This record gives sequence, C-alpha cells and structure tokens, in this order.
Amino acid sequence: MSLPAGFPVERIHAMYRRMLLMRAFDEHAGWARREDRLRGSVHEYTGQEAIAAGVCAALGERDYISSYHRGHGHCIAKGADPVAMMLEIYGKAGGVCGGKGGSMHVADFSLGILGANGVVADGVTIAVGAAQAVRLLDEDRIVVAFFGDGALNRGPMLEALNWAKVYDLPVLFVCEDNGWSDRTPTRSVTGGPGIVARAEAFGIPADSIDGNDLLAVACSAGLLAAEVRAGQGPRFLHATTCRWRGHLALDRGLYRDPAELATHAEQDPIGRTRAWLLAQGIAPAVLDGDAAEAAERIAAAAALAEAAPCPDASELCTDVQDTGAPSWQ
Amino acid sequence: MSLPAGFPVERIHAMYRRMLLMRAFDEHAGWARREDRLRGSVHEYTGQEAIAAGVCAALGERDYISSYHRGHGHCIAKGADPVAMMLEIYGKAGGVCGGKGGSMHVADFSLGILGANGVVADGVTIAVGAAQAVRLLDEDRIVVAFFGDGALNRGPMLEALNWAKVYDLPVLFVCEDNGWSDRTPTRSVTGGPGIVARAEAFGIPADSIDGNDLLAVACSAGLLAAEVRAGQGPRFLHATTCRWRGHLALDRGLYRDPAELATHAEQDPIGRTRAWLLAQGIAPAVLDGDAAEAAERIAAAAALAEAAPCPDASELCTDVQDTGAPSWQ
Amino acid sequence: MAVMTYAEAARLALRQEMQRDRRVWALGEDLGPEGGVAGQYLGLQSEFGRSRIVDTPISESTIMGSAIGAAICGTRPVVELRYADFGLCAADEIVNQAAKARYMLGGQVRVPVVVRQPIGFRDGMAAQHSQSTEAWWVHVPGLVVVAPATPADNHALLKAAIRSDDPVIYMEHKELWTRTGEVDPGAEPAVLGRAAVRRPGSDLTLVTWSGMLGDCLTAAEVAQTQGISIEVLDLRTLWPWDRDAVFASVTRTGRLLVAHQAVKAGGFGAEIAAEVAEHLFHALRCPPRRLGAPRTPVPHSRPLEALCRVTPAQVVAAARAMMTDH
Amino acid sequence: MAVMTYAEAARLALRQEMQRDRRVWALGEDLGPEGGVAGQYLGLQSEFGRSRIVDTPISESTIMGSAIGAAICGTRPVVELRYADFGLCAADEIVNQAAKARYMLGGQVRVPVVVRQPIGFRDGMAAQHSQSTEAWWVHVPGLVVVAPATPADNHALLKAAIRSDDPVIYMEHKELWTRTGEVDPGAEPAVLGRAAVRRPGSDLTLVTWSGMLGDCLTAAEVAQTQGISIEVLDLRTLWPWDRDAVFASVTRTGRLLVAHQAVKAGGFGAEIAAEVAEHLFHALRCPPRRLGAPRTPVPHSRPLEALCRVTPAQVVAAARAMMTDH
Ligand SMILES: Cc1ncc(C[n+]2csc(CCOP(=O)(O)OP(=O)(O)O)c2C)c(N)n1
Ligand SMILES: Cc1ncc(C[n+]2csc(CCOP(=O)(O)OP(=O)(O)O)c2C)c(N)n1
Ligand SMILES: [Mg+2]
Ligand SMILES: [Mg+2]
Repeated sequence: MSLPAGFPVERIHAMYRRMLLMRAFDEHAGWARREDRLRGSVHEYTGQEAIAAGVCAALGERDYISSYHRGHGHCIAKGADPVAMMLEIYGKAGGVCGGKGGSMHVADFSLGILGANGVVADGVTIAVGAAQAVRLLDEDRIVVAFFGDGALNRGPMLEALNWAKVYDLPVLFVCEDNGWSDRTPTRSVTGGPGIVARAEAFGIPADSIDGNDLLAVACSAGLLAAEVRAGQGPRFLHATTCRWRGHLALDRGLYRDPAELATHAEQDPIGRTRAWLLAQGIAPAVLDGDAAEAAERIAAAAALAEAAPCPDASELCTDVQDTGAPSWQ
Repeated sequence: MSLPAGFPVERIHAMYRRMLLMRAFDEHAGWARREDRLRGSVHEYTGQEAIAAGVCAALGERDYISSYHRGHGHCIAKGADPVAMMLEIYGKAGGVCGGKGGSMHVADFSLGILGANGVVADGVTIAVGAAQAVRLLDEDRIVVAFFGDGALNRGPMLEALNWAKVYDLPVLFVCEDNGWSDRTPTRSVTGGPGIVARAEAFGIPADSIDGNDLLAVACSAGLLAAEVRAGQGPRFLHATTCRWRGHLALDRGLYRDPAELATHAEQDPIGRTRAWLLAQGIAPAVLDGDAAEAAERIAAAAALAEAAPCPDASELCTDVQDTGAPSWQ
Repeated sequence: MAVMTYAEAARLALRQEMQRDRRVWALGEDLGPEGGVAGQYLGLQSEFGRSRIVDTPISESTIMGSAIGAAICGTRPVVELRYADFGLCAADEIVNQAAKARYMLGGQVRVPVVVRQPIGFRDGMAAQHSQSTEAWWVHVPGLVVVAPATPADNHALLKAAIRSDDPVIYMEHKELWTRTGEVDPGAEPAVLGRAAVRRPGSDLTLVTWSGMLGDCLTAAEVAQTQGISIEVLDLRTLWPWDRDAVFASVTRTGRLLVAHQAVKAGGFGAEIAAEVAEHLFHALRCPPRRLGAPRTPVPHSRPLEALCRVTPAQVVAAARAMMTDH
Repeated sequence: MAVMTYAEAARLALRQEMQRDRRVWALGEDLGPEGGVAGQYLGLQSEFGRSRIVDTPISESTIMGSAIGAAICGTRPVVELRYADFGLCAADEIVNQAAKARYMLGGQVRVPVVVRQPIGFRDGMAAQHSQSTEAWWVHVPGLVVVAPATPADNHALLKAAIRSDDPVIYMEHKELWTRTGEVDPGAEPAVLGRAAVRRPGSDLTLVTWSGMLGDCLTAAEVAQTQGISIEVLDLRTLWPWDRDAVFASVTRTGRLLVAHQAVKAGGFGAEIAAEVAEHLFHALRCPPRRLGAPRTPVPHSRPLEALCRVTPAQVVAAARAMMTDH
C-alpha cells in the first residue's frame, strides 16, 4: 500500500469510517434476513467495501453512480443515510424508496445514486445513458457504473462498453471481481484472457488492481475519474476482491472451498486499512472508537426500522403512472 | 492470390460457378423487388460472393450453417436449389419454406442450412446451440455462423462468442465486413481496435483477410474449419468485402460516397477469380459458358416462380403448433 | 391546416418538441442518413445535430437502457426501435426498468421516455417484421400505450407522448406511413386516454385503433347501406383506454365489436370485451364479439398474409350476425 | 404413490426424461452447485454430468438462442430462466425464433424446447422478481403455455412438456416449490390442454391456475358454508386452454369467475371471460367476472405486497356478489 505524497491520511481515515458503516450495515442486514426479520433478497457487500469506499471518494455529490444487486455499500459510500436505507430494506415507511423497493432497489437521487438493480447488467446500460444526459445538458458530472464479474457475460453489459466508447461518454466502469457469479465460479463460464482484455477490445483503457487494498482503489479510481472528468472518454477499473458470504443472505455457501474462505480474513480491506492507519500513527483507541460508532449507528438504525410502521395501504397505487392511474383497476 | 501447392484449380472453378449463380440470383431478386414482382425485404449479396463460396467449400453436406438477412448467397453456396429458393422469395407454393418465410427465411435443413434470419445476430446464438447439439449427439459436423460487421455490436452476438469459447464448441464464426450497418457506417458506431480484437478478447483465434479474394477465403476458411473439426474449439474469420447495392433492394443508397462505389468493380470477386482462372489456362469460352449457364438457370427459375401458384389457403394454419392447433381461433 | 403524411406529421411533432425543449432528443439505428425507415426523422439530424438525433449501434438493449438512464437524469429521449418485433430485444429494459423505476424507487424519479415501435403487416415482411404487440405493453403496470391512426393524431399524440413524464410505448403502423391527411401544425398535444368517435352510429359500437381504422370506416359505410348504423370508436390510447367513451357508446347501442390487427387470442380486444361484459352485461343486446388475426405467425406469401387480416367484409358480416343474434 | 414437494416432483420428471431419452438436457445459471434456486435440479449434474446439466454464463439471450439451435438440431433442451422477469431478457429469442421457426421455415423443423420461467410473488422479492407474465406468451402463436399447480402436475406436466415437439413455456410458481403432495412416480405424461376439476360445484365456475389454486379451494370451502357451491377448475395448460371443460362447467353453473395472481388488466383472464361472454352469453346468469392484481409493479413491503394478492376473502365476496346479481 502506498499513496501519492501529500495525500492526506485523514481522507483514508474517512473512507475507513465509511467501510465500517458498510460492514456493520450488511452484517446486520444478512443476520436480519436469516432471522426472518425482513424479507426479499439481501446480497451482503461484506469483504468488498474498499471498492465502494475508494471509488466514491473520487466523486463529488453531483456525480452519478449506478449499482447492482449488491448495492448497500455503494449507497453508503456515496453518502446515503443508513437509517433511510435500513427502513427501506425492512419495507417500512420512511425508507428511501418508501418501502416499495427493498434491498435490491436502494437509491437516493438527491445524492446522485441512481439505484441498485435486480437485473444483472441493466444498471450499466442506465449508467451510460446517464452519461449521455450529462453530455446533452452540458453538466459537470461523471458517472460510475458498479457491477460484478458475472455481468461481463451479459450482452447489454458488452453493448454498453461499446456505447460508452462510441460516444466517448464520461463513465467510469467499475468491475468488482469477487470470482463468483452467484453459485458458479465466474472463470468456469467466461472465455478469453480476462476482464481487462474485454474492456480494451471496446477501446476502453483499463486498470486492474487489488480491490481489497483501499489505497490502491483510491489512487486508481482517483486517476481514472480525473481522466473521465477531463473529457478523455470512458475508463474501466477492474478490482479483484472477496465475497465473504453466500451469494445472498439465505445462501449458506456450502459449495465453497473452505481454503478459499480461509484467505478472506487476511484480505480484509478493513483490517488492512486499520493496520495502515495504525502505521500512520493513528491511535488504536481512535480506530476502536470508529468501529464502536459505526456499530452504534447501525444498531440504532436497525432498532428504528424494527419499530417503524409499514407504509400505508394508500401507497399501493401511488407513483405507478399519472396518465391512467389505476383508479378503476 | 496464391494457393497451397496441389490445390486443384477445378475446385476454385467450381466455387466460381457457385458465385455466378449467387450473383445471378440476387441481381434478379433485387430487380424483381424493385419492380414489385415480389414482396418483402430483399437484401442482395452482390459483391460478397467470395465469402460464402470460399467458406462453404470447406464444409461437407452434414455441416451446419446459419445465416442472416443477407442469406441467399449462403444457401446457394451450401447447395440449396435456386428454384425452390426463387419460389420462396416469390412467396409461392413449392418454395423451400412453402412461401411462408420469404427472402429473410430461406433455409434447407436437408442440407444443414439452418436459415437466414430477420433479427440481427440471432442466427449466431442459434449456431452455437447447433454446435452444442453436435457435441451432445457426438456427431461429426461443424457449424458456421455467418453475420455482418454490424452484428458485432449486438449483445447476443458477443454473448455467443463467449459461449462458444466456454464450451469449446465446433463453430466457425464468419464476419462479412462490408463496412455498413444498414445506412450507417459501422465504424461510426463501433469502438475499439477492431473486430479481430473483439473475437480475441473472448479467447477465439481470428484471421483477417480480404474477403473479395476467393483464394484467400478458401485457404483461410479451410484451415480454420480444419482446426474446428479437429476439436480445437471455435475460430473466427474476419473477411472484408463490399456491399455493391443498397442495404436492401428498395434502398437507393443515396447516402453513399460515389468514390467508394467506384472501387467495387476492381474488387469484384467474380472478376478477380475469372482473371485467376484465365491465368491458370482455363479458356475464356469455358468461363463465358459458365456465366451463360448461371444466367439461364436463374432465368428459368424466375420464369417458373413468376408463373407458379401461391400456397393454398389451407396452409395458413398448418405448422403453427400441434398442441392446440388454432382450429377454433 | 396542412395536408401531410402520417410520417411527416410525426416528424413535425418531434421537430416542434425539439425546438420547444432542448432536453428532447432521439436515438436509434439509421435516423440520420435517410431519416429512419419511413423518413419520419428526415432532415432532423441536419437541423439538430448528431448529438440530438443520435445514430446508434445495433444494440437494442442499450438503446433502451441508455434512454432510461438519460430520462432519469433530466432529458426526454425518444427511442426508435424500428419495428415492434425488435422491441422484444429491449423487453427487459422496457418492463423491468422503464415501467417500474418510478414505483420501485418510491417516486423519487420519473421516466419520461417515448418508445416508438411500429406495428402491423406490410408488404410481405413476414413473421419477424409484422407483429402487433400492443397487448403486451398494456399488461405492464407503469406504461402508457398509444396507437395513432391518422396523420393528425400522429402529430398531436406524439407531442403528448413526448410531454408525458411517464414512459409511453408509441406504436405507429407501418402501413400508415404514407397515408395523407389534414394536420393542424399548431395543434396542442392531444390528451392521452381519450378515444375519438370517427363515425357516429346507433346500432353497434365498433372499437378499433391504428391500421384498422380505415377498414372499420369502410365496413361501417357498407353496413349503412344494409341498414346497420355502426359507431366507430378509435381508441387512440390503449392504456389508459377510454372506458367512459366505450361504455357510453355501448350503453346506447347495446352491441360491442372490437377489431384489431393483432392476434385475437390474448389480444387487447379481450380486455375491452371482458370489461364491457362485466360492467354493461344488462345493457348488451347480444354477446360482445372480437375480430383479430388467427394465432399464427405472419406468413410471407401474399394470399396467406391477406388471410390474417380482418377485412371490412368480415367486420360487416360480424355486425350483421350480431344484429340478428339476441 | 409418494409424497414429495413441487420442486422434487419437477426434478423427478426431468430425471426420468433424461434417463429415458439421452437427447434431453438442461441449461441455465447455477443448476449444478445447489440444483437451481429451489433445488429443482439437485443431484442431476452429478448423475448426468456437466454436459447434460449445463451451468451457463449470465447470458439469457444466448441461453435461449443456443437452446433453440440445439433443439432444431436434434436435441431436447430444458431451459431454466430462473424467474419470469428474466425471461424478458430472452423475449426476442422466444418469440421471434422459438415460436416462429417451424412456421416460417415451412414446417421443415420443430423446436422441442421447454422454457422454465417461474412466476409469482414470494417473500417480498419486489418488482423485478415477482411478475406473472403468462398472458404474454399465450398471445404468441407457436407457443404452448403450461402452469402446474400441484406436485403431481409438476411431474406429469413437465414430462409432457419435455415430450412436446413444439416449444413450451413452463411456468412454475415460486411459492409452490416447497408445497408437498402425492405424486405417482410412474405416472404417464399429462395430456396438455386438459383442465382438472379440483372441486365440483353447481352455482359458479371458478377458473384459476398455478399459485392461486389453493386460495381458490379455500374460498370454495368458505363459500360452501355460506351456501354457495363453487366448482373450481384448474386450467393447468393456458394455451391451449381447455375451452370444452370451461364451457361445460359454465353451461351448468351459469356463472364465471376467473382468478389469477397476474395483473388483471390485459391478463389471461380477459381472454377466458371474453370467450365465455361471446359463446355462452345466453347461458350466463350474471356478468362474468375477473380477479387479479392491480396494475402496479409488485411492491416490496409486506402489507403492500399482500394488497396485490387476490385473497380467498375476495373470491368469496365476488362469488356472493355474483349470486345476488342477475
Ligand atoms: C439478467 C439476470 N440474470 C440472472 C440473475 C440472477 N442473478 C442475480 S446475481 C447473479 C450473479 C451475479 O454475479 P456478479 O455479477 O459477479 O455479482 P456478484 O453477485 O458476484 O456481486 C445472478 C446470476 C439476475 N438478477 N439478472
Ligand atoms: C435486432 C435487430 N435490429 C435491427 C435490425 C434492422 N437491421 C436489419 S439489417 C441491419 C444492418 C445489419 O448490418 P450488418 O450486420 O453489417 O449486415 P449487412 O446488412 O451489412 O450485411 C439492421 C440494423 C434487425 N433486423 N434486427
Ligand atoms: Mg461476482
Ligand atoms: Mg455490414
């Protein structure tokens, strides 16, 4: 891990705090799903936090991100309120989407978060379109599309890479390569020399980094985002990482090799960042305090969500469409 | 133009005759469509004949080909009967598809011709599936998928490349690169270093050749087909060529640069092959005789098709589905 | 008032909306060179530039997906999918994203996108270029579905579709492109969801839309000579459909016939017939009837294709049978 | 006879067909590791190998397209699309290729492919994982559409689907995976197109299918206590649907109610109601009625999702209203 000279330690420390919040959020979310305290598909981000934290640190509030099914981390990294998110995944009133979306649809347009998505790769086509809007409206924003390694086999994803290059759009593609496509090892269903070669075949310069190394992510994303912002066209970041949990909360991951799982702890982006911060002279007590604070915030959010009321029945037919609201259906 | 030593001139001569037949067929088809003697979308293959001729020469009768909207040439190259094809594009009884398909659906399963196709790239996903059947049934066949340069931007096409590599299927992908995607220059909507790079990004070895050079096509296709046949997995042939006519018969091509069109004559695969055959000592009279024979066969087929009856009304509801034939609909 | 074709009317509407609102733009294959498959974009790329009339790769999923992204980020894209058949290549994006985004994101966002998907038979284009899929989109919560039958409507309804903040599936009919009619270039956007009585009548309500309107009017004329007075209702918007207008007419006539070019089985006519049967049962003097294509793919051959069509003669025959059935 | 779950019954059927015919194989995402999202393929990869239970990339278009290619070249693929929502990612291949190939190629070829697309709400999976799209496929010429409601049917109907030489859209219901029932492991394939009378009755015909069968039976029991005798018909195959059975029942009862979990507007219930209204108009004692979901995307939140459901109470209420309406 090394940083450009002059990069303030405090910024990494801030990303560290965000990672703690993501971790606490999803550790709770997974538990709550397994305990049947909430419903729907919950995909934990645990183990992958450095990517969201490092990438979003390169973004301003106006910038857009689009995400995928494993989306809680990206929202938190972009600044979403964990309370509103927690209410959402519990399907409660006051959730970011009024409880109508649930875990796979967390979003906050006021922060440029265009939403998690339940369909693999669809968020990526949406991201290139967002970039087209930015261009048309002559706005000062860039767009980040987060997606998994499995998405690289879906046609719309590949079309979107071509699309971004053809129109030279301000998009940073971020592939979170955890090696898994649900319960299938991605390499067993993926041909060719690798993900970077795919991006380059569409004319998009790509970096490949250790996505468990927060500093590497922050540096690389910072550089790529700056190029995108400077109008140099789309860029691609390939970040390898580890999925600590099952594909989703209810997946016990019985098909996984214990040897692989055993490597996770030493790859832990939070542990590694903590070690680095300690080496920079941050006191252990400060870092312990950070962890305690994250845990508390999430516990408080969870308590609030558990107690909160569900949306009112009157919400059922709102926000469907204005033309032809289904009053007589 | 050069051939491996010992490659019999007679084989090139036979391909030449097939090219003449393709040319005569599509020159008639285009004319007939413009004269409103037949209906539907007719995409002329004129100018691209060397690709179908050279590739299909590497195939046996058992091998499969799948084609696209510009499909007449592939069928003729694979041995389809021009009379049955002509009846088909006229929508007449006795057509290869009973007149139900028309130009975009010519096919002959008895010759392994899985069909032209009206949806860009769909024939390619069908081709990789055909190869999967070959594998499952342990048959001795290979599959050729023909498609245009524009298809390389469609998701299913890109998925199919990955698919073929993942299962190491016996497929030869043949991209006929005429530079056009309908009325749009393909390069204006295509990112990256090129078509070969795309194939290689999915792990598929690719050759790029002058597709107007019949000998080059025949050699390259022969080698690639042999590799595919030997179980070495999918291969990709990128053949550049020229589309002499409009995208379809009713397109007058007003958007085209006359300078580009002017280059076509000297690229003419038929003219170039004729010159080569002459240089090999074939008498001009023989070659003129070939042309006359092709012209006659097509004229006869056309006369027959013009005069033939349409399918009987009773055909309307046959071959829809056996379960639930729409007797009461 | 000006006389123009259905295609020209659509072009005029888009041009006016693009002049009026710089957030409006269009994307699809081959819009620039010759203005789309029917000239419905002719000249617009020269006028508005390549960034507002965008020629795209052959990438239906991303054409649609990117339009959605652009719509939720402040622009108003008009998507050209060329034929409804190719709309199926973007079905996921239309249904899972465009139609649902507003709802599943709790109303944070609107998706003002118009998705043009021309329908219908034309000139033997056969099974993959002839489908009428309006029934699919009507069944999808979140979508508005529009099917203009005249040049004037292709002007006023397209304007309305472009101004809609919710996604609109806009289904022109391929056989209408060259039909001419009177258009008021200064017309306001139409009100979505309103049917038009194209011919008043008292014996039977004939509900139709899109390419079948002409045939239905012909049928009504013939029927008139046989003493049957048919009221022809052009639905114009299929969702929401104008229940009030249909119910009012059927209440008067006591007879409902729906005719569409789409396959009859599972077609949108079933919804209308079922609603009328449920809510106006006692006003009906005879069973509600539907006419549509047989459940076969569309054949290429001319006489077979013709057999898939609902003809004026069939409409008249159905009307006659209904007059004597009670 | 054996007691097994709906998922196990499907697995048994596939296993038996794979043993019987080596041309039968299956493909989809994650079939091997844990046997699909509901264990409906559990153990089959170990038994038949990775070339007959094929784990695929996330490539719905090519999963479907390649299955079509393999079907027209002599094999009998079973496609797993996981949820009907993702079936939309392969809509083009299903409609433009699988459904039309036989017809547009003039009968040269058959397309014996089964396309499994589970439908229905389950556990708050929300808008993109809860759709019931059967009405779409019914509207597509060339497709057979099947929707099993019981373990025994998921065994016998899946066998029949695999033996069909025409493409079958096979829609299991997610909430039924774990339901148990009696299955005859030696049962012959069911005959496609036959409905089953799940409960005889004389006052009202209740037509339903898939996940709603249980609720309809509950409703019929409750109604019985209120003196209403409901005949519950499980359609089993939606295309072709068993018109004879439905018409025979309605002719006796004089009342038709259709209930499905799909959106009511444009749902398949409309087709049934419209056909009955047209052909049995004079036998009807009251208007035909339909129950289905409101036209909204499916919400995540439990009470909102519950409001989208057709409940036994609603069925009973509708039946009561129909008994007094005439
Ligand atoms: C189009 C589509 N196909 C299938 C699925 C089911 N599915 C959900 S997540 C997933 C695996 C995705 O893998 P990857 O993109 O690597 O993301 P990860 O889960 O590893 O973060 C699959 C197959 C889906 N949601 N959408
Ligand atoms: C999915 C789909 N989108 C659009 C079309 C309309 N279309 C037909 S041919 C064509 C251009 C194809 O270009 P290319 O693949 O290079 O083949 P070529 O016509 O040059 O031989 C287009 C856009 C289509 N048939 N299918
Ligand atoms: Mg992954
Ligand atoms: Mg081309």
